[in-house]
Amino acid sequence: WDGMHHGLDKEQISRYSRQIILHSFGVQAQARLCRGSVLIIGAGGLGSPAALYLAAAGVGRLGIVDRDVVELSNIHRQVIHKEASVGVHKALSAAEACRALNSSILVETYLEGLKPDNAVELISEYDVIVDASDNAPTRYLISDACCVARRPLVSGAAIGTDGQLTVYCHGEDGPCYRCLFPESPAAGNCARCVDAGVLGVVPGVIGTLQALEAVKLLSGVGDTLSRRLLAIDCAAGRFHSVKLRAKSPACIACGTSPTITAATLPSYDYAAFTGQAAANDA
Amino acid sequence: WDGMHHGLDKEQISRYSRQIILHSFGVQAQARLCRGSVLIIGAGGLGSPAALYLAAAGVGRLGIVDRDVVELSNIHRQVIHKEASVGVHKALSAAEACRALNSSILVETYLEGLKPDNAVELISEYDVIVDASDNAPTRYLISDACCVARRPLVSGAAIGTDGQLTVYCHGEDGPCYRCLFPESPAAGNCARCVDAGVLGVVPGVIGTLQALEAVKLLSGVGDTLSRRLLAIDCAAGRFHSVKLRAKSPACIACGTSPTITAATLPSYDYAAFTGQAAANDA
Amino acid sequence: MELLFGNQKVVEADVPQQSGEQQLTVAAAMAWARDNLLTERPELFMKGSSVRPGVLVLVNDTDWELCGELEAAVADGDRVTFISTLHGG
Amino acid sequence: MELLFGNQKVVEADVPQQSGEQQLTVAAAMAWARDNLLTERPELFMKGSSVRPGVLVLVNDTDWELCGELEAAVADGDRVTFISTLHGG
Ligand SMILES: [Zn+2]
Ligand SMILES: [Zn+2]
Repeated sequence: WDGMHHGLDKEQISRYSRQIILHSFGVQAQARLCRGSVLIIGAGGLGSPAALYLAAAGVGRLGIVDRDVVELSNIHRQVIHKEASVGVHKALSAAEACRALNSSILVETYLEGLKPDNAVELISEYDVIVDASDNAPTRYLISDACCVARRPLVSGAAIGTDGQLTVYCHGEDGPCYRCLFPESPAAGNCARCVDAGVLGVVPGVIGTLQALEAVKLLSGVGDTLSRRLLAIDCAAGRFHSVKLRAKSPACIACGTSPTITAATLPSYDYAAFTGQAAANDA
Repeated sequence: WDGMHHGLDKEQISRYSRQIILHSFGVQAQARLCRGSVLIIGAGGLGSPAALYLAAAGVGRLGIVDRDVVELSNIHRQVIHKEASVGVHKALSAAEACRALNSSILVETYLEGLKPDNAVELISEYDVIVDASDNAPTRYLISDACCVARRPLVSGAAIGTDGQLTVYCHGEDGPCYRCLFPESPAAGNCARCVDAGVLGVVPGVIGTLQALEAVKLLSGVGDTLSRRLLAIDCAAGRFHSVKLRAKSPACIACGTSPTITAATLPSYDYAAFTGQAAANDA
Repeated sequence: MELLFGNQKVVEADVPQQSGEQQLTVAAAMAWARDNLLTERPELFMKGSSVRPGVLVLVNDTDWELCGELEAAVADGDRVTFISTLHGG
Repeated sequence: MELLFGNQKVVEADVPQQSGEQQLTVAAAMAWARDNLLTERPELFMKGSSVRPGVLVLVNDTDWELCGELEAAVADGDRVTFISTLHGG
């Protein structure tokens, strides 16, 4: 029993007892969760299960970023919200659900969305970042800011019956989003759930797996998906794990001479780079 | 647009619009969900996300079976319950959350748990069965009753950082649980979450995937995991899909001359067969 | 790449060896796929002689960047996969 | 089978061919694993000469029932996996 100096109180020991008695996890890993913080960007299809499971697991401080309000057509996949929350700000609705699940954690909300001029500062305040956004400009912005702030990024995406999951900006050689995709796809190639549709449970699977990766990063237990991409075909029931390249020395965000820095990022034009305006109605 | 004769009203069309516009799903698949029913046995770690996602997806009638009350040590993985529900019956707490998500569906609760003398009748009232239980005798009972009632069974399990998922009793040649494991493991080999511990998000991943399989079975869209077992090692981030045997002609539950029938099942001694008393605190 | 291959996600194909070439490369396999498998809008798949931005090319489940990109050799039984980055959430 | 193999989940092993036998079988590989790899309580792994109830044996990700069970042939590079059925939830 490595129960010394873990800093957990009696209620925490009881609440998290099923994780604490797990040999491969234990009280020290639980204490790291309780001391840790995660920023979830997007309180939609991916952010819903990610926020619920991270709050339940006992992550000490959760930040939730969104700028939209709940609509009835969101709820088929955004299960953290309720019918009664239609019209309520998504970050507030999600935060309320997290607090109802676990009043012992701190939940902070950011109602303006992530922008180039607040991204690095906001991301620097958290240990692990979860990209639960729904559009290309925000995905590049999050990845760049994680490079600048040196924060590991759990990236998930879902559309139709397909999902993807990986960890960027982690460890010695983990790539960032730009290392993989230095050039943005043409705007016409970027399907969003609003336009193309999505089977509700698909972002549910990916968002839950994002919570898992965040737990592993914070607790130090298990192997994370750095340099591995999980691609899920939910219709076929196929799970595909692929090996990714290392970070690129030439990358303008995480390479040896980055041009995207704390000083330059706020004025980077993500809309022009991707040909799309940011939206965050995940 | 195959929108004729689907029987969905205007609010349903709006609520499920993101699934309806999805080409591979569409309005007829949504209508089959709305007309369909799923019985979820266990409102714990697996049943929590399964119930949330099936309610959100619009399954017309959900049944929730459990006989325990919510405890604080459940909530790290049983995210359908709230702190305020500690002491409340799990099936009632879960049903309330489902109704708050979707008031247009019917949610029924069964507070006595599944027993040999009510299993076949209860299971016969639903189209698809989700095994979200947590012990060997209940797992054999559910599988047997699904054989007798001829209902497809989505079976999930989780312990520690490992999870498993498959579909039993489905199609021409799909096996049942007994086809795979005709003899029950010795009681000492059967770890339960209460005893061995479980990382909370692990049943979250499996339960969400159980909802996905139930959606595929009800809607007729996609390939289900009949004759395939998905084994997940969440610590390593490994997903393993294995090919299973066909149903056995000699199986006493689903074979050509079954000895477990509607007449004999109620008096079958599951505690003696498995060497364990049933519990259902999933 | 679902749309591009007529809703079939896994396409097994015998890519003919081109005369005069020693070894089939990913580049040649891609060009062949574009000309023989694509049912619509090939510009969503390739840009010039390489793949369009936002598509990850894999040879036997490994990022082609680790195998030599366009010049990566492919042999009988090898699997070349194209994965589009997704943005939805 | 985590516990049984000293918390290592994937064990790569060179199972020696027994003299006088034509072809290594799953049965022989299992007996070898029990005698050489198990760190504790072999009775959790085997029962008699077969596997204990509740364990699924796979040869290259396929249920051994489809390959001939104990008599299934295994060759160099083949992967034999043991999966315990789980009951938790
Ligand atoms: Zn980079
Ligand atoms: Zn059977």
